[in-house]
Amino acid sequence: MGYPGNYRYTRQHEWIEINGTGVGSVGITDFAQKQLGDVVFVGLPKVGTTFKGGEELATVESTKAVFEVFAPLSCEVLDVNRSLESAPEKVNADPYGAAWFAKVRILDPAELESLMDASAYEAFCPESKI
Amino acid sequence: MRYLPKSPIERSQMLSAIAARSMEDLFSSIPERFRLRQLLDLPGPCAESEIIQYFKERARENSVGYARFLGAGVYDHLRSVVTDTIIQRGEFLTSYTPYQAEISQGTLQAIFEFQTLMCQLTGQEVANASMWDGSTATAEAVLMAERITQRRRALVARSLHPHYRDVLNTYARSSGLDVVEIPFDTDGAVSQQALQAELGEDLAALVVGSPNFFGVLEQLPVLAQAAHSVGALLIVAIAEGVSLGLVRPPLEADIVALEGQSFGLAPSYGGPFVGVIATREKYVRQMPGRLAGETTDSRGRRGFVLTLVAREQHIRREKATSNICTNQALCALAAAVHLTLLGKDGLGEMALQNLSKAQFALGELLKIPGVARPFGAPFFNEFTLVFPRPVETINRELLTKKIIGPLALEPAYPELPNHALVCVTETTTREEIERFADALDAALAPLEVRA
Amino acid sequence: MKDKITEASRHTSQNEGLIFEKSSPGKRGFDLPRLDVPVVDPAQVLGDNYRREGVVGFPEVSEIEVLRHFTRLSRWNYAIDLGMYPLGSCTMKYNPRVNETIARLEGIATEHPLQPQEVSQGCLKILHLLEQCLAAITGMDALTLQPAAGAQGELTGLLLIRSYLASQGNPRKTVLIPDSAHGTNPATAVIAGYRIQNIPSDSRGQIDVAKLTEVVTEDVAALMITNPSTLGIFEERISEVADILHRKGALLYMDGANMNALAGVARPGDFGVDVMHLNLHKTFSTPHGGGGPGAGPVAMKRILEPFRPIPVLIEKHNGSLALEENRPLSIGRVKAFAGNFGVLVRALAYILAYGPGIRQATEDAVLNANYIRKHLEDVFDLPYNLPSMHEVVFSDHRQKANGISTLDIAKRLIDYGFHPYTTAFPLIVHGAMMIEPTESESKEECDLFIEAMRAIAEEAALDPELVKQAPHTTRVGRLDEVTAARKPILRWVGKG
Amino acid sequence: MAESTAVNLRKTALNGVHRALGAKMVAFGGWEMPVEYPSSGGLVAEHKAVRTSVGVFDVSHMGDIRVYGKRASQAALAALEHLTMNQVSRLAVGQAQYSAMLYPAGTFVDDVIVHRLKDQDFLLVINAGTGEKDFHWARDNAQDFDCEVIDLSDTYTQLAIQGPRAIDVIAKLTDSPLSRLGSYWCTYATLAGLKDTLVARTGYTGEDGFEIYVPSDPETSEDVWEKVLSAGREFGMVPCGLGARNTLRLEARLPLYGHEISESINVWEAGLERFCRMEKGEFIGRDALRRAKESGLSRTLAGLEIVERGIARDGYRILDEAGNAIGAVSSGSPSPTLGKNIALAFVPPESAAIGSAVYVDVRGQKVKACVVPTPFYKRLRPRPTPADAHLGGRS
Repeated sequence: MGYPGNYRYTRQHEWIEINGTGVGSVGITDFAQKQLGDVVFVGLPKVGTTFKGGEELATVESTKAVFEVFAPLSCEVLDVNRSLESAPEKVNADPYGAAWFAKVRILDPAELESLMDASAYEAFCPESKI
Repeated sequence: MRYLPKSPIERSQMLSAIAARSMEDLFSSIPERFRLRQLLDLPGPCAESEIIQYFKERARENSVGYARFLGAGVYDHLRSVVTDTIIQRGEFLTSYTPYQAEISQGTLQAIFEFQTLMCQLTGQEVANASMWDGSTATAEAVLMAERITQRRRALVARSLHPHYRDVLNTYARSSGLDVVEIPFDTDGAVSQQALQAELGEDLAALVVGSPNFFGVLEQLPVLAQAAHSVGALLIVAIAEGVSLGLVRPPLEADIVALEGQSFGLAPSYGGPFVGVIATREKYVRQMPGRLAGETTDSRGRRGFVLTLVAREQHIRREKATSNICTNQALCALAAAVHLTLLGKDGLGEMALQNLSKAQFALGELLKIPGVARPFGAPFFNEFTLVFPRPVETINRELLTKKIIGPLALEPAYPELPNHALVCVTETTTREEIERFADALDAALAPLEVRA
Repeated sequence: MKDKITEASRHTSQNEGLIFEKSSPGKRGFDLPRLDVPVVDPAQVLGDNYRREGVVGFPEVSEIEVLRHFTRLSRWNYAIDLGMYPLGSCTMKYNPRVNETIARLEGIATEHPLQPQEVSQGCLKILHLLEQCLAAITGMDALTLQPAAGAQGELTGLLLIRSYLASQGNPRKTVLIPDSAHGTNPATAVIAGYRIQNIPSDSRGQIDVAKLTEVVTEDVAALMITNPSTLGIFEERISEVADILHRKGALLYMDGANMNALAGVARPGDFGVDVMHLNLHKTFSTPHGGGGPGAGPVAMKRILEPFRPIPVLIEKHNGSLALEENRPLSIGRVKAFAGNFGVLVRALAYILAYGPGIRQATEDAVLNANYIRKHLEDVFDLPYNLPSMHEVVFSDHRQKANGISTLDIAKRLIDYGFHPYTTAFPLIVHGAMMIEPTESESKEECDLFIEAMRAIAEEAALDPELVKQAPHTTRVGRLDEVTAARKPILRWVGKG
Repeated sequence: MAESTAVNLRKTALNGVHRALGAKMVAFGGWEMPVEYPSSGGLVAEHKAVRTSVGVFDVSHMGDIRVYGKRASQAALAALEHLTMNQVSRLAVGQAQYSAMLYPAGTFVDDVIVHRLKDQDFLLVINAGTGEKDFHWARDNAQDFDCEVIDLSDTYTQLAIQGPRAIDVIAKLTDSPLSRLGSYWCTYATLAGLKDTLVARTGYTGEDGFEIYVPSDPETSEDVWEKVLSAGREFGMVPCGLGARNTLRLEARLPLYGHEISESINVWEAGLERFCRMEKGEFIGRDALRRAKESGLSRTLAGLEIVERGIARDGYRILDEAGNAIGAVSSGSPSPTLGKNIALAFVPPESAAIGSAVYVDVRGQKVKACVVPTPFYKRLRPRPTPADAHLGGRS
């Protein structure tokens, strides 16, 4: 699986997809899901909560590890992907699509600059460990 | 030494194999000055027979041959020899925590059956593989309620076992949890009035014992209603599990903290026992302790594994739901075997015998002039009496007649002088009850000086 | 033919169901004596609000069925009694059977923790002697036998530190924990109300003293160290570490999980440790029982003594022993009653069996670990090569090349008749293989284990799939932990 | 016996001391009195201390009536001969006797100890509960005599030092040769630093012992109490309460008002004839007693030992073989000294023969008891030599 070009990435292996209107979707990368192994549980935030960049936004559990999903940037949660609670396996199956965790409003677009684009993440990723 | 399977020759063979000149070399990494030059000053070595002798002598210095009317969280109940036969099987006794499921199916399935039995008893949806005991289970239940509600205040009934309250306070103090005590009313049950006054939206949980420390059964539906009215959880601690054979289970409770000592475990001077936390399915991920779950193996056959492990310390470390690791597995197994032997009828009958004997004892004791029953609420196998004389003084006289009298409540409840907690189980014979009544009568009669 | 075998095996212990599935109304496995008082009517005595009819779903089976059921289950377990159980940091040693006998004596098993102390002197003497023995072994001044297990020992120890520091004016905020520590350490520190700061290990797997010096401030309450570390290596600069902490008024906590490497050889009290817990179910042979019960006594220096949890064992002027509750400075109560007495009894029996000879046990344990290390270090990667104490930690680095992980090797060990070693711990070693044979293994058993490991290393190279699919000889194959966690089934609910 | 909560109870000067000692206080005869001291080890320990060594009781609740008159008239003596059943004229100065005041029916107003302090000056020590009644009775019935009857109850704090070592304790508190004071003699001595303190070799325990009468102001009372206790410490003396006093007197078969004697029990029934001198001439109750003797006894006080399980308590019914009620227990208790359950009960004379079996209705159960000789306990007393008595008389 590649690295969707229109996404931005963090060093903690989260991605955010911007859909123009200052709103974006957040998830974890294919690399992260592979490291984690079979996902058995996803803990989602409350709608309406706001996070600073780097704050814990959600958790993903496999049978052998727990992975904290950090907010890629300061944001307010508009919606969460309830379907992951009953079908956490989506995170393994379709990390960049069906397995989005939350739709968020981006509070400070400037922060986007600090995130990696696809090529930068691709370069960063392989030698990275969780 | 009989436990060590090496001959001197083998030792030297192994030493030379690792190119070590002496045992001393093995410890080269320990700085010279910290290596002990001489042997420790310890008693022994003892032969097996000497060890047995030593402990038999200690046993003789204890209470063998005394009749006992103590409960207060530790109960004498009948046990089948089968239970001990099972838990002394090496495959159960000398195995580790079942992390390697393929060679731990015995332990895992037994835990699964234990969890099921605990759910059936408590009327809850999930129960864990065990906690250390009822007191720590209660404390952990409160921490669990704190995580679920995200609130930092708990109400605890003064009628809850004093040791359980102490342990809760120890845990609460360091984790900055605010614990408020709710007094008991004239019936020995939680004071509704005081409770109403303390209810608030900041409340995480209300903790009560039932039967409580005075033996009294609390009105759980009412208490649950009160707690839930402010979005708090009701935690019910049960120190006498046999009561569940006859007493309505705490269905309204959100978390049940159970002490399982009554299920086939000897009093053993206070431990090891087995605690359990049971709760609703929706709270399972906030639950501490191990859980065995059913699944299938590579060939589709039913098998069991430890599951939802991401809650636990070895995975989540400082974010774990608890620091508990080693629990009381073998005690849980004993409880499972014991309850399976008793079965539905056996447990019911045992509970009925407790109820009947306690009622009989109460009747006999109330015939004694000067003896009164302060609390009117229903009870199971323990009840509170008040005497015209300090309980310690009476017990000192009972002791000379080989009777270990009831527990004096005054040390833990200064407001209850001369109050005693009497416990009677199916192991207490009618003869013992009558002997106790006579001895108590004898202890009180001389005080009947009327002008 | 194969079907026939499956057929034939349907009635063997290989297919033991759940006890609930054997239940049939009216059966029972236990009879009570005849009631010698008038029977009461629960409805009348309890009232309908408090009454229950009977436990729905409870099994109804006979004694022989219960005995067979659990006996069959037992045969699906591996156990020390069957062979080597080299779980690193678990110290799975022989559990002497005399300990089981004495723990069940009338007058020991039958005693009530709240009975008058005049008729409890036997119990109290046992506790007293055990305290003295453990003090001698650890080189500490005082003990509490209260904690129910190692993790509660840790909590008790940290609360002692917190109370002590508070009495000095400030409980402080941080507890330092090496990255090689057991998971219980950080989990415990949080419950004790402390913030965690991890201390990296240096390239030799030792605690990074330079880094430590940097981070120890007036904010640091203590360092929780395991020594020997979870790599099985003794912290050579331990007393230096203690000095660094003490200079800043912080204390040194030692996790005694690895005490089996030191008993009779060196005493933590001598090398600067202020407080430590012991796992009686590890070093002192009390049976692990499939996950407990254990006991986690805490040994401490005199400065912490006033803060011990209640009840505290004291000797009265008349020479008799008593459990004292009135201790104003105490951290409070950590467990109901007087600790896991039954476990404490067994531990004392173990110590009495060895006496001063306990050193021999330690020597044999270290000898076994090094013997195994010597015979495996040419086929498995040894990430840290300082001298090993009671356990040795390899990694699956070389086998990874063929896609074989530490877990695969562990599972394959089962086919060779051994319990797996500890996998994936300590965290600082990727693909860790943590092997602790203990003193209970003979040279022969060690040689067989070495053979097995070398054979598996070969298989990993020649026939990786064989290893990946292991175990092949157990009742069940690898179990689907994923589904178990995604759709938890945590109790039997019966048909439909 | 309810915890004493009533506010209107009278308190002795030592009430504070008892409370400080942690004594269990009860209401007794309108007084708040210590029934036992847990600090002493409780009732049984107190009882045993008195039997084997020594104990001290605060008996300030006892009443005191002084009857005195002119030497010439001998009126005080005459009044007491009329008022009491024993022969007062037999008392030497400094001697005391057990006696009782009776109603005309021959039943009891109260039992008393009559002390002859001077030729025509007597001290009557009476029970607490009956104090008022006794005083009025004495005063009213002494009207025709030219003597004074006054109530001294509130002027004394009365301590009873009882037990075989009582003499050793007293010896430490005084220089007077009180060891030579005979049983049932009294004298004035300097005791615990107090001049002219009345000391009597009397008691209510069946042991040797002394009763001392000191001013009832708290300071003096507490001071004496302390001195007595510290003098007794080396002998293991403990403070004792009404509980032990009751079991001690029961073992010694000493009657307690309201139990073995009362306004409905006469002298013969109570078995106190040896203290009743019909031959001395007229006294209140004498005629009725003579008639009662002629018509024969319907009941008599018997000592019982309970042979089956159970404690016979005051008021429990006495049954015959067939289960018919034939009497009642007047006092019953376990005997700490004998380790048996004993009782005094009123039964028909035909059932009172030593060795005959009766039954006690104990909480609805028919419990077998056996009639035994009384007193249940008798100390081995060194027979006092006439010389002792003589000296005692004059000292």
